[in-house]
Amino acid sequence: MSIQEQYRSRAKELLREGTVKMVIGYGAGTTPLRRRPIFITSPDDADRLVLDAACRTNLAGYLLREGLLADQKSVAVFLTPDGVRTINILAAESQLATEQVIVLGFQIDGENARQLEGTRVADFSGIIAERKKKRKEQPSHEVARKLEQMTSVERFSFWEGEFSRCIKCYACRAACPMCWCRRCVVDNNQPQWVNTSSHTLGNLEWNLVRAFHLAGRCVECGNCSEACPVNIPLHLLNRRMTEEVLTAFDYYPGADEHQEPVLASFRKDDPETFIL
Amino acid sequence: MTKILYANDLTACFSLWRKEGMRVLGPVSKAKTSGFGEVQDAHELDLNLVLTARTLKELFFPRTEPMFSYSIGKQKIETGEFLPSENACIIFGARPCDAAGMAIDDELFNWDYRDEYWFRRRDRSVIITIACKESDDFCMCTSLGLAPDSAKGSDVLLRPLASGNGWRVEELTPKGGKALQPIASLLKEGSEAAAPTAEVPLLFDLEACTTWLADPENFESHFWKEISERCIGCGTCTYLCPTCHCFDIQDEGDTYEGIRRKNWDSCSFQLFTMHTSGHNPRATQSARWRQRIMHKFNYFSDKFSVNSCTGCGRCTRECPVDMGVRETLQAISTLQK
Amino acid sequence: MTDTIIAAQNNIYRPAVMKIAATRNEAPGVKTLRLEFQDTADQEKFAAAYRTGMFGLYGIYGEGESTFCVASPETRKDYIECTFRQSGRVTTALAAAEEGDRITFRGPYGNRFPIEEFHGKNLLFIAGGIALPPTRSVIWSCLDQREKFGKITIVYGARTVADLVYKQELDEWAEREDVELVLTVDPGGESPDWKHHVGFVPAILEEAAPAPGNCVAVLCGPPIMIKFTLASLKKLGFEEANVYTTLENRMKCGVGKCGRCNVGSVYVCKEGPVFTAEEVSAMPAADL
Amino acid sequence: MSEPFEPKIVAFVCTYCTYAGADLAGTSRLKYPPNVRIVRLPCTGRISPMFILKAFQKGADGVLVSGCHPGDCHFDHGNYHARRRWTAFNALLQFTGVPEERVKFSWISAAEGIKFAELIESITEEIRTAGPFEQYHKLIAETGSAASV
Repeated sequence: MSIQEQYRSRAKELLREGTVKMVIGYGAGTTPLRRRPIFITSPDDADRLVLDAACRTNLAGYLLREGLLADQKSVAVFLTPDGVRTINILAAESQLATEQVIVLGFQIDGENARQLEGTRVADFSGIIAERKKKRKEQPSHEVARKLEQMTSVERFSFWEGEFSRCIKCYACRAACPMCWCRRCVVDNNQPQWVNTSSHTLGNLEWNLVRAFHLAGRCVECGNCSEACPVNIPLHLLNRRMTEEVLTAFDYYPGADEHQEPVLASFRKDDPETFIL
Repeated sequence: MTKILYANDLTACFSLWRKEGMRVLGPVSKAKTSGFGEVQDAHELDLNLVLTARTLKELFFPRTEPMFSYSIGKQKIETGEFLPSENACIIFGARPCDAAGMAIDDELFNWDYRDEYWFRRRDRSVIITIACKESDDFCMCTSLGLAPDSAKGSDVLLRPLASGNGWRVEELTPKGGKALQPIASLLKEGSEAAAPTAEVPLLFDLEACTTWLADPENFESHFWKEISERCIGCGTCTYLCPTCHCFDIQDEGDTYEGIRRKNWDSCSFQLFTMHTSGHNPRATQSARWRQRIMHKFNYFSDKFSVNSCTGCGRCTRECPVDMGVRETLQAISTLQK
Repeated sequence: MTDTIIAAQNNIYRPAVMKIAATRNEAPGVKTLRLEFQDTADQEKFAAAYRTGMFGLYGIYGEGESTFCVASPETRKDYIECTFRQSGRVTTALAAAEEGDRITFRGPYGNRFPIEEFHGKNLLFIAGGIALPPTRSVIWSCLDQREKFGKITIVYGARTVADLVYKQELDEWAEREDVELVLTVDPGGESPDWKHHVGFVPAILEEAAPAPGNCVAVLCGPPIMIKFTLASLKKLGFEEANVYTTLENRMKCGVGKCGRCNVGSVYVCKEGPVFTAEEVSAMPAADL
Repeated sequence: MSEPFEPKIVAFVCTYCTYAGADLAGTSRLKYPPNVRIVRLPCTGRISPMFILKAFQKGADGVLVSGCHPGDCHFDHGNYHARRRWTAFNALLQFTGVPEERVKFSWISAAEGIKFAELIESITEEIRTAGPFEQYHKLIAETGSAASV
């Protein structure tokens, strides 16, 4: 039985026995290469679920839909290990209760989707610990390495060029499962810290604030870069932040649901080499 | 016999136009996105694109635009106005769906009150459109009553030659005719055949859709929630739409000096309609998606007798969660039948 | 070649500058500004265009513009009065403005109350809280030509005694022989010396029971009050076509371009803000 | 001869330590350059990265953020939180090409009037040498130019 078939029958079972009220998964999209998020509430519809290497979107953010988890009922959702980390962070930030989440875990290896054992987010802590180890060894992105070698003037010009394209559609924010604020900082106007206009200055400010607010929270799922209609390499910023908290504080976001948020905690001996 | 413009002569055309004080803009692919930009040379153009990622509208309605500068003195409030100059612009290589979109937006920006920011740029621009000989999976102009060679909104229409080395030139408006004068010497008489236009399949029955949408019974149909359940409420579809025209007015600066700006805004955003009291007439994402569809296919046509969609397909093409006008209208079309 | 700065003759987004001639605190957080045009050409344009019911965009450079009604009537066009509650960025700045300060005004925009159609009829004004200002412009338009109308009844309610706006004018109307003023505050909102009604507007209205015959009602208030008061009016025998109200949706441009104020296909800024209850009923309720 | 360049520097300081340190520098009649505008806040924990961006948005050439030494926070641990935030934000700024000399962080206690004066002296000199933050100023200027297309 293919993984897709297995998960279809798993979804049917969960819905039929009433364990969950909804399965959030992937379905066929407009073109053969596209997948789209779908919401299955009846076992008869479970055959619409698709699972293959084209399923890239982190679906965890949909759990925060207003009222979805309010009735204390459970929802099953297709998640990669990074998706599971998302749930852990959301739980740590009191946005949801992990008891209401059934994980349909999978991982994309090359051209194939592989099944991951486990039902509850806690079942994946081993896999996540592995990933942390791997992440530490992972070299930084090729472009990031090039950037590090540039002078600051060149780096500024690089980002000026990237940010100048931003149209402030806020797709990065909307697509990010971590951006759960009811009212984003750019939408606050008393005072207006960040310029709302999409001139390069306003774009730079927005993108810096966005990246900073995701420092130690981003799971590098790639939703933001995928969503960006003008292809700004947002992931470079997020990865840089991930690497910073990893090296400075040995912090890997979403390790478990009790992990304290990195910027809401501290150690007295945190490094401070740059402070005069 | 008809006039033919050969691709080899394009750069020469651009110089002739520039000599007349006109700027030349066209589709360019730059820095991982494509849109319209100023070009000096024909090689800078990316004419192979089915459609640029960003639309023609940003030439007339930039995503952020200063309207006034203000400076507040003891005695007087001084304001300076930013308005586009009247230097003529040649926009070479627009697509018929984009050009049609501009004609649709004209209706709105001229509705009783004339928006100078839009019209100063519109009036000085000549749109030279190239008919499409290729389309992609998302094109749907034919379903919207347009075609890959629609003339709507264009001043000149170019039909690609079958040989691929030029275009047959069709002058559509006096403005277009005037723009062709400086390059008259480069337009050759010829009878070369045009390449067949792209075949864009009919995806839905527009009339069935508008009928369904016009029925007040359907306004609160469960359909709206189902079709928009995965909408994440970003503004991509609206910002990349040639006909979406909503905007915000924002002041940047302090109480002494600064700039009042006109910025793109989107009906997809939760705060778009939120009252200060906290009441929000369109409180849910499905209400906001319904607004977008209703606005395009019911409200706009109610006011201006034309739907505000040209079938360019960008909403579907660029949607992070694979939604769009196409899916919604296809579904409505089925419901109505 | 970049675009240069040129002054436009008819820039629809350019506001007029107005001087604050006087300010008045109406209620906690509610303030009235009396504004005078700095430029006589702007004044003349306003005077030629303004009719009771229209609105404007009041602004402060650096903060933005905010939409509210013109609270002064078409019978007094040499100044503008506006009354607003301090809540957002612009109204906070406007509330901080003092006599002599300059603010901006764009308008008047929108449609009007068809006051000449009210001639010879009895008038019933019903307002709740901060919605007295739009009603007040109609009230004064009628009182300034009192002989043209029949009986005039004003029913006004607020949450508490302190929340009543235009207190001086309420006293003035109370003393007038040719106006019947019914005041009420919500239960719990009365002060020890409160001599008027206590109760919600719909109930008080039903008690007062104005006759629906040859009568036009003007009803302004928060959505929830409108809903219940409209039900009471129907019970009393009023037809929806004879009940007028104003809608106040969020607006940025005021001239039908920016795309936020529409309810169904109706643009409140251009086709409103004045509607009959019949017209409002035809709009999609979910979008109100 | 044009005027020598005088940088505009904004210092966000906590009121209990660095502000008191600046005060001490003043009452001790220590000389330091007048290029710094001090913004006093209750604690470094209150200094949002947004403040730094706002300073640059308004044309600053450099920013100093300073507070109590670790362990000395009036609110016990405000500066420990601030330190983590600075670590991340500083990395981000450098990654996006804001030169290291434009944003400085320091601990200055109420007793360190001399350190305050010397630090202001040295960062002012460093930024004076680096010149105006032209890349940022260009972005600010662009917001006031009419859309070009």
